[in-house]
Amino acid sequence: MPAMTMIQAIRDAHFVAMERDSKVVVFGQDVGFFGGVFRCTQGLQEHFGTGRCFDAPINESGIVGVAIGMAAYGLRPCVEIQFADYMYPAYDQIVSEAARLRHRSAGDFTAPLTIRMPMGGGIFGGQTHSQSPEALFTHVAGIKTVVPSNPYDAKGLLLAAIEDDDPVIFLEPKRVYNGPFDGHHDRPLTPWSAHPLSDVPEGYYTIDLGSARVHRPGNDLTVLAYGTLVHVAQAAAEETGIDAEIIDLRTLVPLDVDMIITSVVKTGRCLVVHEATRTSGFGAELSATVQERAFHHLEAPVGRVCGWDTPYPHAHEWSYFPGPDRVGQAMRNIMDEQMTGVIA
Amino acid sequence: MPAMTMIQAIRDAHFVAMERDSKVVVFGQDVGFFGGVFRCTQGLQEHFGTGRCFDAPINESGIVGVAIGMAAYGLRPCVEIQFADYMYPAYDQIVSEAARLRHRSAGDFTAPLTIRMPMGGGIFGGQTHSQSPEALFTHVAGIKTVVPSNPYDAKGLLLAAIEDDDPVIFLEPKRVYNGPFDGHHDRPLTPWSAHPLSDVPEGYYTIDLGSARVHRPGNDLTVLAYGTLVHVAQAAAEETGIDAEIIDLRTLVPLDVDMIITSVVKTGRCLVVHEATRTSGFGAELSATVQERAFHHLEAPVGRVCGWDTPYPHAHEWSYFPGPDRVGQAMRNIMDEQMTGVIA
Amino acid sequence: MNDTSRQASVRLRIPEPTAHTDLVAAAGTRCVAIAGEARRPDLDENAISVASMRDHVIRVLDDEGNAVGPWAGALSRSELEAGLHDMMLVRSFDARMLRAHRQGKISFYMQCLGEEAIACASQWALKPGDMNFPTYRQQGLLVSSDYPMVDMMNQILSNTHDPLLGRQLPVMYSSKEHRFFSISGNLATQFVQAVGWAMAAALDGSDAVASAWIGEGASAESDFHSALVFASTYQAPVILNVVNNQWAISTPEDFARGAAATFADRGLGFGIPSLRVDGNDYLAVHAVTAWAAERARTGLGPTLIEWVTFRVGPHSTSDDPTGYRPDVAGQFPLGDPIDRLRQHMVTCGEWDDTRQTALQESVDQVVSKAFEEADSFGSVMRGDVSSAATMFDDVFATMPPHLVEQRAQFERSQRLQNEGS
Amino acid sequence: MNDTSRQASVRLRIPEPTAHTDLVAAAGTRCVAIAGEARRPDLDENAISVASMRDHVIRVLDDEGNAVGPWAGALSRSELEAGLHDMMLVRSFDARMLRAHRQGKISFYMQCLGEEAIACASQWALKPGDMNFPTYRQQGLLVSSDYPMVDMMNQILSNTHDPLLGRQLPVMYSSKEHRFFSISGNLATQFVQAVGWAMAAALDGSDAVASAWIGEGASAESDFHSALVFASTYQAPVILNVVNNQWAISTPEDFARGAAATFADRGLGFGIPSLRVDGNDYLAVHAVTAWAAERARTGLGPTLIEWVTFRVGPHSTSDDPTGYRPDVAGQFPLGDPIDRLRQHMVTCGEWDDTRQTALQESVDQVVSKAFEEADSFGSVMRGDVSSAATMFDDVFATMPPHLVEQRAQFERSQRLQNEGS
Ligand SMILES: Cc1ncc(C[n+]2csc(CCOP(=O)(O)OP(=O)(O)O)c2C)c(N)n1
Ligand SMILES: Cc1ncc(C[n+]2csc(CCOP(=O)(O)OP(=O)(O)O)c2C)c(N)n1
Ligand SMILES: [Mg+2]
Ligand SMILES: [Mg+2]
Repeated sequence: MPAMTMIQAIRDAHFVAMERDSKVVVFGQDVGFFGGVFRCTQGLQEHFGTGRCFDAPINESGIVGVAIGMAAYGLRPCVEIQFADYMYPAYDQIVSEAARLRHRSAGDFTAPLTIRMPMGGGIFGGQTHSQSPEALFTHVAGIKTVVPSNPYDAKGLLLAAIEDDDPVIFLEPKRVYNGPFDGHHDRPLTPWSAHPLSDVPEGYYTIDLGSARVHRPGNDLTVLAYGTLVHVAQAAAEETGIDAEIIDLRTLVPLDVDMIITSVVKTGRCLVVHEATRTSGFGAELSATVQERAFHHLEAPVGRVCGWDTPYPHAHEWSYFPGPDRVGQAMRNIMDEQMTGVIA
Repeated sequence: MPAMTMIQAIRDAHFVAMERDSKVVVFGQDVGFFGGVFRCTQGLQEHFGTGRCFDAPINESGIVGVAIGMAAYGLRPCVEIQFADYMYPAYDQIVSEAARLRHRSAGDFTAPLTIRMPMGGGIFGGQTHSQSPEALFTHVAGIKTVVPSNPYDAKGLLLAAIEDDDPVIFLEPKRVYNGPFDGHHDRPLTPWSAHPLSDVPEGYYTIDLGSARVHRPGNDLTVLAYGTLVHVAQAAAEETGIDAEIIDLRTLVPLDVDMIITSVVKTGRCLVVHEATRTSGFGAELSATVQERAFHHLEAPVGRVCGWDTPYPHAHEWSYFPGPDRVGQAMRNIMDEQMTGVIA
Repeated sequence: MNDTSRQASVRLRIPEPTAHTDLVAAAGTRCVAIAGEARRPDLDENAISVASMRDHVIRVLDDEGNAVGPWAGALSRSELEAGLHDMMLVRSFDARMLRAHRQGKISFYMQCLGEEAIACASQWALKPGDMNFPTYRQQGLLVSSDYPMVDMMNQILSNTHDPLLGRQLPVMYSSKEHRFFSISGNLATQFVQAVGWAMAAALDGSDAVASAWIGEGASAESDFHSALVFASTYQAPVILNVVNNQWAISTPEDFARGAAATFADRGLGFGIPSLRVDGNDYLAVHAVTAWAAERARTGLGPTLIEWVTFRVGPHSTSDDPTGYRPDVAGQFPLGDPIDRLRQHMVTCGEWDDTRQTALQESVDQVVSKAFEEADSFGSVMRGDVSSAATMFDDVFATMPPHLVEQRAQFERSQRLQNEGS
Repeated sequence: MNDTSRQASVRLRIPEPTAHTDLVAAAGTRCVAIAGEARRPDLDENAISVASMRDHVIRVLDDEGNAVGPWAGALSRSELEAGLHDMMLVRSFDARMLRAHRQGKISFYMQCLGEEAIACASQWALKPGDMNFPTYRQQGLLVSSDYPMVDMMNQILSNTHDPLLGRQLPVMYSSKEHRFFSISGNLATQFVQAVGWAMAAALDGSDAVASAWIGEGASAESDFHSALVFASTYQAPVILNVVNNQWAISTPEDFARGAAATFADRGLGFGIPSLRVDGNDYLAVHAVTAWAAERARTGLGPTLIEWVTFRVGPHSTSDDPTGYRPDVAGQFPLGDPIDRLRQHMVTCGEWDDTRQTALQESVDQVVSKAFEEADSFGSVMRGDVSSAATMFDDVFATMPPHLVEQRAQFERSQRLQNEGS
């Protein structure tokens, strides 16, 4: 199996999906002729023609609105929003339309579409190329939210998303596009080729939306993570020497509650990590869920390490980013049961 | 002091604010000549002229974008979105612009504006006249989110919001516009005039954004609520006979954490209620916060009673609405410590 | 703040429409149409050339009921009768629903009084397979496509037979079979979806056409722009219908239109051929829609049509227009489309009072019968609704675990509640 | 799905711009402008009447460097020299920043090569108190308003003297004092805010004008529409600048423009007088901006201006245009604005090579000196930044408790981290 970066895996998923199903169409800003600013759709237009992959005007609401109309017709659009930070103009079409079309028409019309968007920071992108808006999707009934953390999952999840009969938000943590970034920005980047999860099978395979994955087994503390933070948590576990079980959620809605609770029942401790702002982040839902379902097993409160409640800064990116130091400190606090109040 | 409905109190707050400060301008759809579909701005155009209160085209992004420009100039716009369900087209301007302008310009430009919107269900409005999108605001750094539950608070909070130097989202629970609805839709509505919180002082007063209020003191269980659900919780407490302390949060960001934790430390039990969909609702943040800060005082997991994770239905509104029965059952469960898993 | 040293001549223009006080005059000034005067552009004429007609409102029926000019003549006698029938059926239906509202049988309703010609004639000009993306004021599309009236009523009553299972507000119909896209409560969103549907049809090699609908007020929304951008760039086979009924709830059309002379002008800015048409003239609506559909079907791209009409009734049953405009009281400020078509048929010698009375009785009877049937299935007001647990269905194609669990909790809480009471 | 029984002639038009392969030809075909030919409308001429000029691109400087026609003649000798100075300063600044990027001193930069005239001449035509709402390609506005260049560089370096405290991506300047609204990374949002600012000025009785900026690609965004709706309805004193530099990253302007002939046509749809101007002609930019500002200032409302120009450089330092268009390699496909103004001054007998060389040396020195100073304040690449705890400031006017607490946690975690290492 060839070692692929996450970008290559995503591109490959597009090729496989478009070969298998002529109803799959791909479009977005700079997606056609050029192949996308992150090159995730490179080669598609050349291979499949302008009728299957094309450039779109800079209008996110239009891109999603048009995709909904196409999906209602019977196509399976997979569109790109250039950065998750630019999804807001499309938010109405996503929330009020794609998410509710099946329900409000009692199944008469549906919106099987996939909306891809690069998310997260760590690329010195400042406040409009760094955001993690997953919680703005998880609150909305009728859409699924997916966040892969590695090439293997990215391909399998994207193929599942495109096949899914409902709208799927597919968030791509761009900091790990080219390597499994562990949060140590001052160290050289490991390329994907050195990582087992870059072994991406050729051809078709899917990963169920709604299934999490034990990224690292452990006994003392459960860490719930997704996207880039999976690798940061891994680094923190190694550096602290804490026997942490890291669960890569992969899909946030539907959530693999069983795997989460099984792990917390075993470890008795839980830390939730994400890059998005803390207040009302998806970590709140995870924390609430864990304490609701595993309260009597918990030996310490569920902790959260998140982005601060500020815009994502440019120069202070690494002070904002929940890196292995902050995650490690929180893991230690939870192990020491010294945690009172909020975890940093 | 005259007894006022919440609509009258909101209207009165506008009059007071506009009299005190000529920089306050008010606009929105049907807001000017007619005075708003809920009549909250009735009489303003006649009294202050078309230059202070006027109708706007049906374009929420434009309404908020224009208000931001006006606020940057030095005015203090207070605009209405006709229903919270229609705020999505304005979401980009709220999240990417109003919320971040002060920060990104290092205080050079600011956006002191108030965005009012009726929220919540219980009026047979179906999925687009019933939503409670508060969690979509609380996740965003740089905006304050306010939800009054009664006429007295509505006036004082709205005056504080308009005076505030930052953007404030002012969510008006429309089900209690005309009376303190307790969730029993099949019983006659009590008018506000019969309720002490309809005693609204004339003239100017404010309520600090960030201060909650003990709506009903109690010792056995803390209920965290806001808007309509404050009254539902009250009914549930009375009907179950549980000695619940009901805290009306009034502002969600900034949150009055001290009052919440003081109460939970006292009662040892906590229930969170809201009408919005459960997953990633603001209740998740409340639950997470409470277990983080009062873990060792909790005798049972923090419970949540919320809207289901479906669109707000029309005919089945009362099956969706977290009424006093569901809230009461959850209160009993928590008291019985029988709660395992999720609370209905 | 006010720097008086700078004596400015800038005064913000806040539109102060005369419509608030003299609505007939206001509407009249903008809608003078001389029947037969407007020419019929070639199908492939470009937007600028078509715009030479921008001072004209296309009208076929003159004041005496004659069909005149280049847009006249496409409909047979039986088609005219069908058109009259459809419009009268819509009006009778609306009247019955308003009565049901007054009787407390339904909670909400939206009529299209005075605007019946637009949806009815437009539908007649489309072909099977074409798809409408309507607003809440195009019930005529369903009526004209023989959608079972009883199902419309079931939806409005949210009763046990509501095809939408009580999920939607009354009048928010959906029928894929009848090429009527699910109505959204959010304005304008469907306008750009229609463009996407049309693009998909073209990509798919079909010659189906999408017909997008929007009110003049909602044309101020951003998705109107998105729709025009995509329709223009990809030359989508779509008809972009802007229904200018002069009002958006309490707000006169001036606020959405701004300094443009017409809503048709918006299309001009995108190179989209755009026409302005008397929307109360069944023949004009039919002819222009057929023209636009033909353009789309032959690969000539989108057409924007401003239908000039008048919202004779309140915005909805929740609205009382006396707070913002003079009472219309049975007037049709821009003409009654039903009466105009009837008069034309009389003028043509193909109609008389006897037939008219018979037709009226027949449509009223259809409506009565349908309502009797629908009423027998109950209503949400009386608690006769689909099973509440169905609200958990159709959130997703397959119910995910958290909804299975929530449904179980719901059922448990219902049980407890029933035991308690 | 493909119903072959219906043989459709509909084929979706996906623009396949020649620009991908022959960009000079593509740009040229759309931008033929004959100097002096376009008339100068009266200030109060309406949009339709102004639109009679829609086939013309307003141009003042002819190929020999003469200023001709009704738009010529407003600028004095010293003003011309100032204009040349500003544009050369911008270009020198851009060149220095690109070098700094190659040297690894900054992470990101966006130049405006070939578009210098637009911002520089526009700023010159505005008055103190007017407010710009720029995009990232209007550095000329700051340079021409004598904003300290060292502060621009401090912002780009995100160093200890960055006026924005390291919060923003390089080039996202903000200066209220210099009437330069904080740049947003989100396209088009500022366009409608400018209209709001202008409305506020008018409400406040000021005669200040807002100048809104957008790229031709971003004009497809919804907020472009919102801006036009509000500007048209309230007749706001605003200049709506659309900079058509032919490209939006890799996408030729065709995708945003669609079937309209020009971007100026968009304004026509709103009854907003709209002009198309040679953006590489300093004199034309100045004259038309002054005209539009005068319209706004005298209460005649908004003006839309399409500036025809060419993005000579890559989109940003992150972009490599060889992936989507032929190499421009030192060409200025629609002319070099600096050289054109220089030639005009030479033609007028007011300039020569000696002066040119001296000016070049002087601007280069200003840039060098500024960069030396800025560089001495360090850069984010070397870790010389404002205190990280400042990121908690300015989220709100007053820091609420949760941010006070988070800042304390941040400081504690920094301490622990330093102890640990
Ligand atoms: C996004 C959005 N904003 C506001 C509303 C509230 N609203 C419902 S109908 C209406 C007026 C629409 O007027 P128009 O488009 O002219 O259609 P008409 O009612 O005249 O048929 C408004 C403002 C809405 N439904 N959706
Ligand atoms: C809302 C939004 N969508 C997408 C982007 C990404 N983006 C940044 S610049 C750009 C191209 C803009 O082109 P144009 O408006 O023509 O301006 P130019 O770069 O040519 O000056 C795009 C797509 C963005 N910044 N904001
Ligand atoms: Mg209307
Ligand atoms: Mg451009």
